[in-house]
Amino acid sequence: MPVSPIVKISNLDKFFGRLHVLKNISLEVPERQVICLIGRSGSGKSTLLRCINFLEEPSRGKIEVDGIQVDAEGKGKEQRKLIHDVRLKTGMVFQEFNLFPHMSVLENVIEGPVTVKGMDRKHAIELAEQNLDSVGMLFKKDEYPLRLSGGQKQRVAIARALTMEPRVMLFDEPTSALDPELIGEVLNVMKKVATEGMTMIVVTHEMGFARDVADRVIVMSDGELIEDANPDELFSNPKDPRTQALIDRYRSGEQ
Amino acid sequence: MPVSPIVKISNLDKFFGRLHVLKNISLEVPERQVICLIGRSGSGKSTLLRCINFLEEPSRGKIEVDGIQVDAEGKGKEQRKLIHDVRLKTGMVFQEFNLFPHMSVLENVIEGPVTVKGMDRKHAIELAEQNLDSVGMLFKKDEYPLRLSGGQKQRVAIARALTMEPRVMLFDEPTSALDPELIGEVLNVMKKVATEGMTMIVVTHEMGFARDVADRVIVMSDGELIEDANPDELFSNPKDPRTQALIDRYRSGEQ
Amino acid sequence: GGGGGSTATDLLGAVKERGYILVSSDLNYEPQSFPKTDGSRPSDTACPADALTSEEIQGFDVDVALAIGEALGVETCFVTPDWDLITAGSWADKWDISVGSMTVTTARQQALDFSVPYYYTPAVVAVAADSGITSLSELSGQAICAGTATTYEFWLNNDMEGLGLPEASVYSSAPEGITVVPLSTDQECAQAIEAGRTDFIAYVTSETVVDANIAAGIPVVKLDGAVYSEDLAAAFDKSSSLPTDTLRAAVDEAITAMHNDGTLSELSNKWFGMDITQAPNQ
Amino acid sequence: MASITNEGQMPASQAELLYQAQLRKERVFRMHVGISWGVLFLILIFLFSGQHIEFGGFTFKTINVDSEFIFKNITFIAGGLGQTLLISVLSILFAIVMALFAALGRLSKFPPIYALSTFYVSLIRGTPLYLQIFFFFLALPQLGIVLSGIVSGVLALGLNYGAYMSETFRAGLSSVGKGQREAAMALGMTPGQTMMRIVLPQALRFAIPPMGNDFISMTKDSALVSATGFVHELMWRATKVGRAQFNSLEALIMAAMFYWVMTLILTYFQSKLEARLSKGDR
Amino acid sequence: MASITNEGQMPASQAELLYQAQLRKERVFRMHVGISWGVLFLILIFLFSGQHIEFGGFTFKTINVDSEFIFKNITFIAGGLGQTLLISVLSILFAIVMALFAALGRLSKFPPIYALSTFYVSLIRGTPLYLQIFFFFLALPQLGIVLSGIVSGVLALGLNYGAYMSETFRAGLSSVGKGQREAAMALGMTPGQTMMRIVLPQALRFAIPPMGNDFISMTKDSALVSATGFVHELMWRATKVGRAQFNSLEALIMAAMFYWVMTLILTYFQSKLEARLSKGDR
Ligand SMILES: Nc1ncnc2c1ncn2[C@@H]1O[C@H](COP(=O)(O)OP(=O)(O)OP(=O)(O)O)[C@@H](O)[C@H]1O
Ligand SMILES: Nc1ncnc2c1ncn2[C@@H]1O[C@H](COP(=O)(O)OP(=O)(O)OP(=O)(O)O)[C@@H](O)[C@H]1O
Ligand SMILES: [Mg+2]
Ligand SMILES: [Mg+2]
Repeated sequence: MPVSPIVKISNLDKFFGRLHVLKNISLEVPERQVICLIGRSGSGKSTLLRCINFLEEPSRGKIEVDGIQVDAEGKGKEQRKLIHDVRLKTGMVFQEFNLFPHMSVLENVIEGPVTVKGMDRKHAIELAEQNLDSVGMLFKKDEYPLRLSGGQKQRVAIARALTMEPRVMLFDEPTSALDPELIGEVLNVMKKVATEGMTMIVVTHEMGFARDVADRVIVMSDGELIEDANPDELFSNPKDPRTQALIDRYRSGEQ
Repeated sequence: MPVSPIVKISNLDKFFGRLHVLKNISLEVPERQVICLIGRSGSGKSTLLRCINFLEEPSRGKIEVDGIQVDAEGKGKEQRKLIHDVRLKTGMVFQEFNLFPHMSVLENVIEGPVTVKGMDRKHAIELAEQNLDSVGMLFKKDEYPLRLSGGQKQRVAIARALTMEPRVMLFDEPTSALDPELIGEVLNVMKKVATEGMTMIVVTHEMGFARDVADRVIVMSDGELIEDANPDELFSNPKDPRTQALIDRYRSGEQ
Repeated sequence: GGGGGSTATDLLGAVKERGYILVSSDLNYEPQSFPKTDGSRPSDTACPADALTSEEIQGFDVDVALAIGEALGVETCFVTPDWDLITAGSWADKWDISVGSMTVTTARQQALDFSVPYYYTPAVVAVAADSGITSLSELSGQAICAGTATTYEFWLNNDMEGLGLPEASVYSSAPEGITVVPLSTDQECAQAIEAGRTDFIAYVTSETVVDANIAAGIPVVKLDGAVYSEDLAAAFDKSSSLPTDTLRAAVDEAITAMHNDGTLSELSNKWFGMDITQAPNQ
Repeated sequence: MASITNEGQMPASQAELLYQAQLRKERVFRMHVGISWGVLFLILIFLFSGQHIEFGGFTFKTINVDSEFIFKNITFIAGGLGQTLLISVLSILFAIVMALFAALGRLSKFPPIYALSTFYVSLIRGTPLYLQIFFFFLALPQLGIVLSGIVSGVLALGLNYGAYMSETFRAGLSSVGKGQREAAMALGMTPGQTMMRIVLPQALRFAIPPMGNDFISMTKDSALVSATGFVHELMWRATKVGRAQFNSLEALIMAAMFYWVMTLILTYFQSKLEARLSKGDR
Repeated sequence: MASITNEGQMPASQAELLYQAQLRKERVFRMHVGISWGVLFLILIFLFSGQHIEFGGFTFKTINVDSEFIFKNITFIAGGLGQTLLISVLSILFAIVMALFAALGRLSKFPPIYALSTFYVSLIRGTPLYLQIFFFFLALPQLGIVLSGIVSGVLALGLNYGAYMSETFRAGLSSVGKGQREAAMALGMTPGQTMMRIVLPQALRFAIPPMGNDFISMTKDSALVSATGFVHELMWRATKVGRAQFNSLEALIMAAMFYWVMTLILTYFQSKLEARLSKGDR
């Protein structure tokens, strides 16, 4: 029984000035799948991810998230409404956490539901506490972000995104700004979210995570998707020589 | 034939306010040895390293570098002279590179010899070009730091330190601010410096590097040196349970 | 400024030695003293670089100052500090004399010495033309404007001590219950009425100024009759480091001579279109 | 992390000694700075003490101020403090509103709004405050808009400071990282919500220290408003008594003292506020 | 990284089209802003055009300026530009020196130096500029220090701006990261070498934009110096001809135009300079 994909990217192009950063990208992500996006710096991973929720405006092509279809070349009020709807369907976690420093942990997490969805404050708090608990951060709910470690911040950021009850979670190198010993706690939370059935697209350098958790690993190079396979296959037997080179680089860094 | 150590730290204590950060540390480093310093965040690794060239003033104890002995509790002009001499014997590489942004690569590298040692400019340039070449950065000598990648910056920083012809090189997490794929190039340069016989003390999270290059790995915890062994021994058979925990953490991050 | 390295023991000697006299004047009033906008500094002047020459400013006061300089046998140069710096004394030897239509008052005499008067102006009240007011008593309870720290402000405040004129020259007292509005100069009072402001409907100043205002089209009329008369004279700083009495005597002598030979009357007719150099009620 | 001393080899008392020594050093520095300030203040007072000092053939005079005048008039001048503060507070509030609009307008993608905001800032920063006050007081009535002295003063000051302050706000807005906006947008916030709930609160916090400085200089610039004649703040009173009694220097020094004390108090609160903000949730 | 289009699926010409469309959008925005500025400028001119407009029973007047007066006096007022610029340049240079000393003094560990620098900044920022000019001109001579009008003006302005600017420099100094100092010290540089070769060059670059702003407001504050009577800059000329001929508004508008144009030119150079600095090696 083939399910229709929850995210569908069709013929996406993105230019920065004259720079062609995404080249006619098409990609389908079925529900509950966990995808890891890897590739060299500057290959366009972040740009692709950010095009999905229109933090970056694609130059042309179509994005569809949970049935909402947006054409890059749409305009005006209707387009803004569509983009808003897509954003409600997606949750995003950034490398730099981007918690709101002037709000406590709890306020950070209820900000979205209350302001954007107009959710009743009490209900929002309930939901927020539930999600903070599931990332193990409930005990810091009245703390301000300043006082949290990097790993704790990122876990709150994940709870904040989850509390909007998105259909898809987008992660852009969620552990790159962390001290090595804090990476584990964030990866564990992400694993947990994955096992609970969330659809996830994760840009990452963490090969261990890709191997253990991803259903598919997609390799980007120079704005194109050059390989798309399950992790075991990809790591043991890469088809593209560029993938091979990438994997070798990671190995040498690790050793 | 026992050689006298080139760096000798005796009974070093360091307080920040009431916080006891280094606790009665003693350590000897023979010439040409490469030492990796590992430990959890906040254990005092950076502080120990920075006490060696007095970027941090130790609260008490003695530091001896290449025969120059400095007592932490010394004072006045003489003390300043001793510290200056120690700094001439040591080169330091920082996590954040700290290149001088208003000077070109070459100017960065000759700044020390010319301003501090009063070296003839021509001679300094010769020496600088030699060192830039050996870190593979001669081709960027007229570029400004802004235009370099992180890895390139760090290689210039290493050349800058080498051009002062120090007896000991101190590295404080030289690859932590780098993109994963740039880490390799810096580690390779460090390997090269090591094989050329430089005495090195390296604070690092790169277990691969520690395994391959270090003569000794020293583990810090809560301001104390808790283990000191050669890398194979340490990684395969750690004595202290805290060392074991540390190694496990790194493993889980890697996988 | 003046002084410096001189051997003279009094101000007159110093002036003669350096060959010019430094006169302070307030350039806010036409026709007393105002900029000559098309003038330029002559090349052969002895005046210091930061002082103005007779080619750059003009007016009745300016001509009187020039005549004084001529009588002393020196060139006349001008500086233009704020009016209240002049009237406050303590000039720190920055200039020698003020020839700026300054009213002789007892208060000012604490800080300044005065020459004999060189002309006399009646103070009058100007009212907005559309106010319909024709007499002083109708101004009771109204707001009236004057230049800050002028004799007109003192008169409005009924401060006879501050005004410091001999009783004989004060003809009437200020209306009852008025609000005094002091602006930077009386010219601002005139311009406020011209602009259509209604904060006040009258101002007090010298008759010559009101005449000039009316000629310039400012919609005001003069109330009949002067409210007091002022003696206007040259002033000297009491705190001068060199004695000024000899200079003062020389200036007195020059002014008296100009009164006598009709020079002053001629200048008055030239600038004011009438002769106001004769003392009133004497 | 590293815990308190008693588990190290060094006894706790010695750690405490080292810590106390450090604290003492800081205390001594602060004390010496305080003493030096005292000495400098005494020198300042000495400069104005009117001493005549002779040693050898050399005489040295200091500036003479009339302390009797100061005691007599201090309460009169102090009476202007209220007006000074009132005008400053009103003007700064208005300035904040203007600055906010100008800074937001500068971010607008609608050309007329963008142009209006840059035009406003350029025109106001390009012309003197004095002219702006004059304009509100004397030119606006010609358009049929007659404002009282204090209102035109507050409008002019507020518009003026608003233009300068808008640059501060702009810096504040751009100090809020792009990541903050993106996080808000990713949550589905509208640009308006992002601005009001995420960006502005952080930008204002950044802008508070320079706004404090603006308020401090506003207290002095508010003096210009007295040119409109209906505002009798600190400087106006000082100039007035100074002129009337030929003690301008004394009067100005008194005003300066009040301004200085006001500044010191404001600076104190400002630094308290800054410390609180930087300790807080940033 | 990602290379130029022609290897993608989209033909190069289409990529170019998209890029051109983007450029066009920016150009259109700039053009519309330009047009809006023009309209605003026309509105400004209209406000001063002295129109009487009637529609229905409603009449609307705009401000009337005397254009004949403007043409007659424009060269006279423009003659003050040189003095304005001269004073501003000299004062700003002096201010930079003072600011540098004050900012460095603030970093000193020697209490008297630290105290001197903070005392200076506090005293100057706490008191009005006008008093400071007055002090240099008329009070300092009592100490036997006699300065010419322009010198006392430049000293007062320079000291005043120096105090404010020292805060800018301080911010500049602290904008240079601790890492820079540490890298220099690790190379064996003395604190002096570190300051001169590493920290100052970077701090100055940071301080240049606010210094540009200071220079722009200095052009306006330099007008205060004319109170001393020896300086005849833009504003002095405007006030004097304006008052003497009852056209203060026109005269001030002329001065404002000169200031504005001066500001626009300076702002232009400032933004060029900033662009160069930020594009450079930072
Ligand atoms: N806002 C922008 N303006 C111009 N060019 C940009 C912009 N953002 C990204 N780029 C360029 O687009 C290309 C792709 O960038 P992107 O950030 O998507 O790469 P990435 O794969 O995420 O790299 P990294 O691993 O370094 O995060 C790069 O060449 C980058 O320089
Ligand atoms: N300047 C300082 N003032 C006060 N406390 C400090 C200062 N620098 C470091 N510390 C504290 O000293 C302890 C040791 O810090 P240090 O930077 O040496 O640890 P580290 O082992 O290098 O950690 P990391 O791996 O995070 O760099 C920490 O508790 C830290 O908070
Ligand atoms: Mg990226
Ligand atoms: Mg460290």
